[in-house]
Amino acid sequence: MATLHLINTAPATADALPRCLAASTAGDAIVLYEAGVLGAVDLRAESLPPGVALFIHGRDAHALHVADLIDPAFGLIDDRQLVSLVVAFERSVSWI
Amino acid sequence: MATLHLINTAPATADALPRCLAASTAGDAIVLYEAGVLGAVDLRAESLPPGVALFIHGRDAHALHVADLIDPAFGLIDDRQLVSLVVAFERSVSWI
Amino acid sequence: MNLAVLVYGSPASSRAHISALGFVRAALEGGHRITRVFFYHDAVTIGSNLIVTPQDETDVGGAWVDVAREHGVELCLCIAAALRRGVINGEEAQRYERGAANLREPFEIVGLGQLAAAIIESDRVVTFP
Amino acid sequence: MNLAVLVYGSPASSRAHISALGFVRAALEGGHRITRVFFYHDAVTIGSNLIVTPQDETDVGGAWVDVAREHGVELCLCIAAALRRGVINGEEAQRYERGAANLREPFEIVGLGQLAAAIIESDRVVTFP
Amino acid sequence: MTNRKRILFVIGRTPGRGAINREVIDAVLVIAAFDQDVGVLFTGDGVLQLLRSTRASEDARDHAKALDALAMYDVTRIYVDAASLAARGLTSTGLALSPELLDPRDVATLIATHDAVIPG
Amino acid sequence: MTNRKRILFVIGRTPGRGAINREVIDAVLVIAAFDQDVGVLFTGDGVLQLLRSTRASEDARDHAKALDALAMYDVTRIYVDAASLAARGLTSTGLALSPELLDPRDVATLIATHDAVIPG
Repeated sequence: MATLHLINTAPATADALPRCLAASTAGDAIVLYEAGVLGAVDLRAESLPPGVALFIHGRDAHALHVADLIDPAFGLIDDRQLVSLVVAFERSVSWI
Repeated sequence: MATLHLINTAPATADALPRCLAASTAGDAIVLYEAGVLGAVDLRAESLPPGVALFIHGRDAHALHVADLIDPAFGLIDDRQLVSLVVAFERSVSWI
Repeated sequence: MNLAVLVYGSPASSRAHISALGFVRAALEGGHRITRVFFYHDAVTIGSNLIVTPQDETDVGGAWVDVAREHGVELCLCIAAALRRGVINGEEAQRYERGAANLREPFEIVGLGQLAAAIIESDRVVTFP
Repeated sequence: MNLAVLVYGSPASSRAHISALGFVRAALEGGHRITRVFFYHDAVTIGSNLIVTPQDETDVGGAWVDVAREHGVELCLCIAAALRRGVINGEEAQRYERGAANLREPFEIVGLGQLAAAIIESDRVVTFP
Repeated sequence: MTNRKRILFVIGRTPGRGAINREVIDAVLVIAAFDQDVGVLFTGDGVLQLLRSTRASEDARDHAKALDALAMYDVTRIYVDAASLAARGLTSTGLALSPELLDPRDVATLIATHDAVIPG
Repeated sequence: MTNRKRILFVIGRTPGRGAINREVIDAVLVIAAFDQDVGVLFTGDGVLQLLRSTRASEDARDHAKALDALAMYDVTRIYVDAASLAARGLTSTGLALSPELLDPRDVATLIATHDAVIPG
């Protein structure tokens, strides 16, 4: 049943992250990429819904210079790992 | 010195309105148009900075079906009136 | 009054052109002067003559052409933005060895210097992002 | 696994194509199957052969062409979206009486039915908005 | 076609943005025409696509017609995110397409019961 | 040219969005080349364009170079909206271009002392 949620927009320019968090359930995972990585700056692992994992695309976190501002509890992933996640979860949802 | 502020983005997809409100001073005016009209739904005249006027493009308020949800204290304007405002104020700022 | 108008938004996925057209028409009818409209960023794609608009939708490029013909407004696409997005006139097509040009007349491709001049010479600048 | 990839964003004002290219390359290297990439909305403008990319910038369309040539991936532009944005092949140029076509091969213009078929037949769908 | 999937469109954009919203509805209709089990969820600013008014612009009326075509293609599973409505000061009264009102938990369940999800 | 104006660019977009940020900087440079008195205010997600890191992507390094060209064209009035920095959990330490930090009242004054304002 588990879903992979993808977010590519910054918190200031979309309400995708709060809507996605509200619609995530235990076993789901969230990937922040492109400007979506900015959503991780204000986020702590404790504020995620229970049982929901969050990953951040390392390329984009570095491109936006925010890799050092992110809770180290969140894993940085690359495209190979993104592919693995897409395959591992039953469906992916891109929130716009 | 007075400035006309223009906003065409919805509150859920931009933080233009709060930044614009913070940077407005007495004598300025704000025009909400396109999806920017959605910012008026939650706004009351009392919550504007003192001496700042707010106008809403009637065409877009009707296109987005929110004309009835807006504080009647805010004036609905058309393109002719928008031109008058642009001419009347010393400069216009489009917030993105 | 002398107005400079800048348009940034994509014609197919924003309302920037609709809003700008309404403003420009009202300004001209109100007796103001708009010498040129500048299209920048994704807005430059409006200047392609290969756009095919479905019959039940507005030909936004055609609306600009009408404004230009009726009021003598110049429709200026900034060159770097236009080339990046595949809008090209005969001269540039030759320079970059493309088999065809697709600029819809009277849209024209100009340098950023024209934008600078318009901003400097105008009484007011209005941008439709 | 059989993946369907959809790209929505503008090549010039979003990172959608960069993100999608990285994903598609990694998926193919990982042994997954991507038969087609679908470009919809503003993403279809990537298929124009009139784009001139400045020398210090990446030719994103060329990167897609490389992926297509190396891995046999079909690059599909949805027809209604492409026509609205001025990307047209020879056949459509003739039908709509345009003086030129500007489709960059091997990009191809297809109907929405192909998108439907790809979604239905795939194990996973990933969209880059 | 024996391959019948449950496909959910999640529509999150404001109306009146040009051709892009029309293109999303076209995609819904085509996939429905392939005899798939299609649902449509309106969320975020997308909920505004369900508002109607008597003083609608021509643009808005065209979009309303496109949405009304959903029923003709048997796309009758229409949902709206209640939290997005509430956040915009809206109620479900008088919404077009008579959507089913979902709270966030329902949205999670809705997503989890589809094979593929397409944003729009 | 005797017609010297005060022109303010207000840059509000995230970096790394493709050519569009480069195009904004190009416009700043050209107007500066016309001997105008040009200022640049970074606000909203635009403040992120001023971040630097040693592990920057090629893209990000190119953009940094474009920004550095501002000084070569004598565009030295660079401002950043302090509230936008704070809202993103950022401080002004180590920002590129050594911008002047403005609170909202200063932003209002800055805008009011320019002849034209161009978004970017």
